[in-house]
Amino acid sequence: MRSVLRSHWLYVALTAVLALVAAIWAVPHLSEPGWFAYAPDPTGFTPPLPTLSPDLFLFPASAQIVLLAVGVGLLVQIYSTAYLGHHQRYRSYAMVIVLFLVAMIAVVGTTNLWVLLVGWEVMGLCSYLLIGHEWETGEARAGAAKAFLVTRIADLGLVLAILVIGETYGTYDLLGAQPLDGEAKNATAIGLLVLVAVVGKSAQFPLHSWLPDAMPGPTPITALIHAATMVAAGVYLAARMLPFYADSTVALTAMAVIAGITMLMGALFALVQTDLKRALAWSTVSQLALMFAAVAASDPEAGLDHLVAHGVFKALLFLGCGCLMHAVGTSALSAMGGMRRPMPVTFWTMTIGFAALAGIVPTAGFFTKDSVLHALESATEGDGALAGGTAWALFVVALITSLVTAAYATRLWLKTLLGPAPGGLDAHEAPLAMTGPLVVLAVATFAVSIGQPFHHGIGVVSTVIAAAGIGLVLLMWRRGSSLDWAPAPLAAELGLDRPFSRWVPRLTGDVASAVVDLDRDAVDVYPRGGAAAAALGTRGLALVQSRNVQRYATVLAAGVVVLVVVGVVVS
Amino acid sequence: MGELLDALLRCLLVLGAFLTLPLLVGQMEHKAMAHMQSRVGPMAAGGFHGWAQLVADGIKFVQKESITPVAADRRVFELAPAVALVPYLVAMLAIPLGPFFGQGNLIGQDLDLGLFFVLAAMSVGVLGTLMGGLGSGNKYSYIGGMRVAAQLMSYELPMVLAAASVAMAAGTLSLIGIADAWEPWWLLAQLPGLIVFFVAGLAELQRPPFDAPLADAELVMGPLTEYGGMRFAMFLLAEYAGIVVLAGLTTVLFLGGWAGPWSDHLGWAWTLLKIAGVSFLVIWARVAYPRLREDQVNALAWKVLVPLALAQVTLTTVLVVW
Amino acid sequence: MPLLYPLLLSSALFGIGLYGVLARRNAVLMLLGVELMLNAVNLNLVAFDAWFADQLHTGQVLTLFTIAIAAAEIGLGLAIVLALFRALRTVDVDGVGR
Amino acid sequence: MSLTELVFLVLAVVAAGSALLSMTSGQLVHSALWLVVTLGAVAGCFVLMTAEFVAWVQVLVYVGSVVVLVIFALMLTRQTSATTAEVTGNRWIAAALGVVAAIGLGATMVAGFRGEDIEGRRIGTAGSIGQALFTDWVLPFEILSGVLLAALIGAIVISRSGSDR
Repeated sequence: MRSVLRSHWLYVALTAVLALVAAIWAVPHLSEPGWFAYAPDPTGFTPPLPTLSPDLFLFPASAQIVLLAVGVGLLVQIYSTAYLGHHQRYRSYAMVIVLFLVAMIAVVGTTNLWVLLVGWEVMGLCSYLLIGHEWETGEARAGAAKAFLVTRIADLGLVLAILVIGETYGTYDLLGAQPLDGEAKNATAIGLLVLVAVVGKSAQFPLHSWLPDAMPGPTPITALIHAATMVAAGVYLAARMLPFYADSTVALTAMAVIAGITMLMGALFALVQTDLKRALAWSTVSQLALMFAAVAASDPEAGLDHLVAHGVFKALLFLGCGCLMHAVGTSALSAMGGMRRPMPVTFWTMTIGFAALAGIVPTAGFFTKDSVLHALESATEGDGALAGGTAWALFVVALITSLVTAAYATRLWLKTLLGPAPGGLDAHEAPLAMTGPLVVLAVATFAVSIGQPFHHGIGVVSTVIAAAGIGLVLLMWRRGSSLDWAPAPLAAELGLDRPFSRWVPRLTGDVASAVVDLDRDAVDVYPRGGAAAAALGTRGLALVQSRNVQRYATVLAAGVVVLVVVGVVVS
Repeated sequence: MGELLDALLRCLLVLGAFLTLPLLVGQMEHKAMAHMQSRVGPMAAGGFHGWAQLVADGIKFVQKESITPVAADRRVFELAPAVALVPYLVAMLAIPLGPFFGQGNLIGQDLDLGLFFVLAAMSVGVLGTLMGGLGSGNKYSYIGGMRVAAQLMSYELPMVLAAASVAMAAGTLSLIGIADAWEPWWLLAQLPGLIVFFVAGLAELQRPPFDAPLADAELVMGPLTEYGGMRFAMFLLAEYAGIVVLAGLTTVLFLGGWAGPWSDHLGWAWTLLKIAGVSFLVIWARVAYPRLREDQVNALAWKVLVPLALAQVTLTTVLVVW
Repeated sequence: MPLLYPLLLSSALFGIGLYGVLARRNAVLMLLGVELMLNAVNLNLVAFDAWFADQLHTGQVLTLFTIAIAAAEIGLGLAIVLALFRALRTVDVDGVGR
Repeated sequence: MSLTELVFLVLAVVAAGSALLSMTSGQLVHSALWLVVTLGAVAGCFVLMTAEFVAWVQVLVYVGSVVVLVIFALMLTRQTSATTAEVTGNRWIAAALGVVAAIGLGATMVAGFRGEDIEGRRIGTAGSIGQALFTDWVLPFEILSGVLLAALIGAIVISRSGSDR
């Protein structure tokens, strides 16, 4: 039994069963018509109190996400047997992954907002546990704590959003609460609260800095949680909740602004990183912002499509990164290069991944980004809730981001896979358990593009832009540039992390010491005063309780005398 | 005037008895002990069988210097002999000698509560020895004093109980009444009481074999160690007076007092004779029995005499009620 | 004889006994103070008995009871004092407290 | 002033004075002996107040037993180091309380019974006391015997538990 428990394949099998069940459940929903195509039951019973009944309901987009999650999860589990199998806490690691998948399914599949919250929180917990998996290093601990605390802010937004929805619609069921005939109520409030929730969960500006700092976690986890699924859950939630705030210009504009800032900022940061994992993390931030842009443009379907595609190729990239780290022992760009010959599988699969990231035909990345850009372009007409000007600005930013994305994808490709191999490097291909998932994901990168819509005009424009970015970088590479450019503000990531790394701790410390001082000097006055009074009283009583019989008798006699005197005087 | 004269005469008579009877007992002790021990005893003083020996002793004691030790508690020390002696004198006041040639009862003062009076006086008398033990400033005396106290506490109870038995049978506390009510068969019915009373009395007087408090071999006369001269003589006198009082009480309570032939006229002689007999028993006990150990003294009191006295009281109750 | 004589003597004895109970350090002497107070009470009882001259001799009988109880009290009290002395080697009342 | 009154006053002075000496004497044995004097004087007062039986019981029980017991206890518990004073620190409070109690009681007595006389019509003989005791007071008498038994057992238990250690 112990040997079975110790076996890595037990957990793979467990995950496979989970994936199979999820697939059997989700696949039939893929072909169902429509987005939110259901009729709310007007006679539906709405319980007065929040329930935790997991009323499951899938529609095509959420079915996709479930499949993505369990698929990537299964691959990551397989990958981990080789990558992390030696680790002494492998068992807990593998079980947390399973737990994470269950939570993810709960979030995506349920219609009960409280169950959704529970799943959401469990995902945050799993994220915390897995980032801190290597808790021997201070970096991992700090990253875990930071991720946990920052996402708690988001969770607060979610809780408040759920409460507002419940108060507004009288139910905590997503289906029952669906606004009829577009008569959304409290749209702005719900929208902004949901925005807070997803900004934290999906690492958008200004709560973005936890995601790059989560990189000390094991690389497969980064692939699973911090690229493919958990952060994507934020996008999913924003899309799922869109009907509640689709009418709110304020909420959508705020989302658009955040998305715009984040996508360009993330892309620029990714461009200057010297560490592959961190660069990929910033890339994720940027890509998520792109999806939010689609949601803000009232086309959640495009956003979710891009989510799935991005989940696949970003998981591919991270797992490939894991293979490289397995080979070189570090994720620093400077330690990599010349991987084509020693690691052919990794080389080719990652090349496909970078291509998808840059948006090159015919990868899934091209098509879904095409859909997003199309949605943004459509929004510029201003017939949605988003103002035309805002949509224009967002569109332009998205195009610039595409350029930068192509550029950094090329840069990373060149720096990691091509170029001169660093001296003394004895790289070798990863084992089958690691390369297998890479191949599967590479195939999936193409497979997802099947059936995706294609928009001619936008497609051409984006291809030109991507080619420009790629060409620019290739040109500089040809000219012998090391591609290590890093303007100081960008290298320092604009100091945006400062509030989190400096001010918040200091402020928290100050507040804490103030509270301590207050507690000690003000609040404790009462207990201490009480104690002092009690001690004083006790001392007084101790004087009376002298254990001297005669003193007692004296007091007694004096009391009798006093009583008699009083009695005489009174009578 | 006649009354006053009568009282004065009675007092004088009691004083005379008080001064002579103990001397007679002392002389009897000397001679009886001597003959029991196969020797002749005092022979020189006074000529005939040394009859004036005790008088000579008294003169000798008077001549001696009265020493008070430095460590002694002076007042207590000096008062002790008087406290020991006077109560027996007072007690003698209430002991009747019986009809005197048809002239009424020969007694210092007939009291309704004569028995109580005598017992109370005797219980005060023992304080004298106690004071001597406490006041001498001598550790032998101190230990002796403690033994006295223990002994007194132990033997007071059976003595009073035995006396109470007789009082119950007689239905009065007056000594004359008790002696009048006495009947010969009481000798049998009150025999346990008689024994208890006599033994307890011996112990109260610290006479051998109950002289553990004095114990000349170990405690050097205990409370009396530091006494000399006249004060010692007073203690000695108190001891013999105590014997007389005890013998008198035993006679009156248990032996019918003046009961005997021609008691209307010679009652007093019968009483004196019986007193002499009981006194001889006291002396005989001294010669016959070795000294009891301290624990034996207390064991005898609490384990033998008290139960015996209680049984006697019960028996008397049954007899009286029946 | 005026009734006041024994009554005043009784008051004086009671006051003196009270002082003894409260002021004497030695536990045995405290008990003596109690005895003195009881005697004051006895004196009162006897005095009132004589004054009333009642058929039941209430005062004198109660005095007998008091004396008996006083004897019991002193016996028990001294037993306690001796136990105290055996345990602490002192009979100082305020020394016991320390 | 009759002879009885005179004797009573003398006895009263003796009783009060010896009581005071007893309670203030520095030597424990003296205290006990002064108490003997007090008790004797009180017994004398009893006699003068027609309570002969009570008087002799007082002498027999108090002088013969209680005081001997007390002296015995004093001897047993004699402390080797006589460093401590014989009176406590609150002696002045105690004295004040004693005086107040005496004066208060005396004042009450004076207020209530001034001018009353004891005539001594009924002598407390053994017979009359016994008659009262065993007819009207027999139930308290029996209860008292229970109390005495309890005290006896209590004293034995306390002493034994001490000696077993």
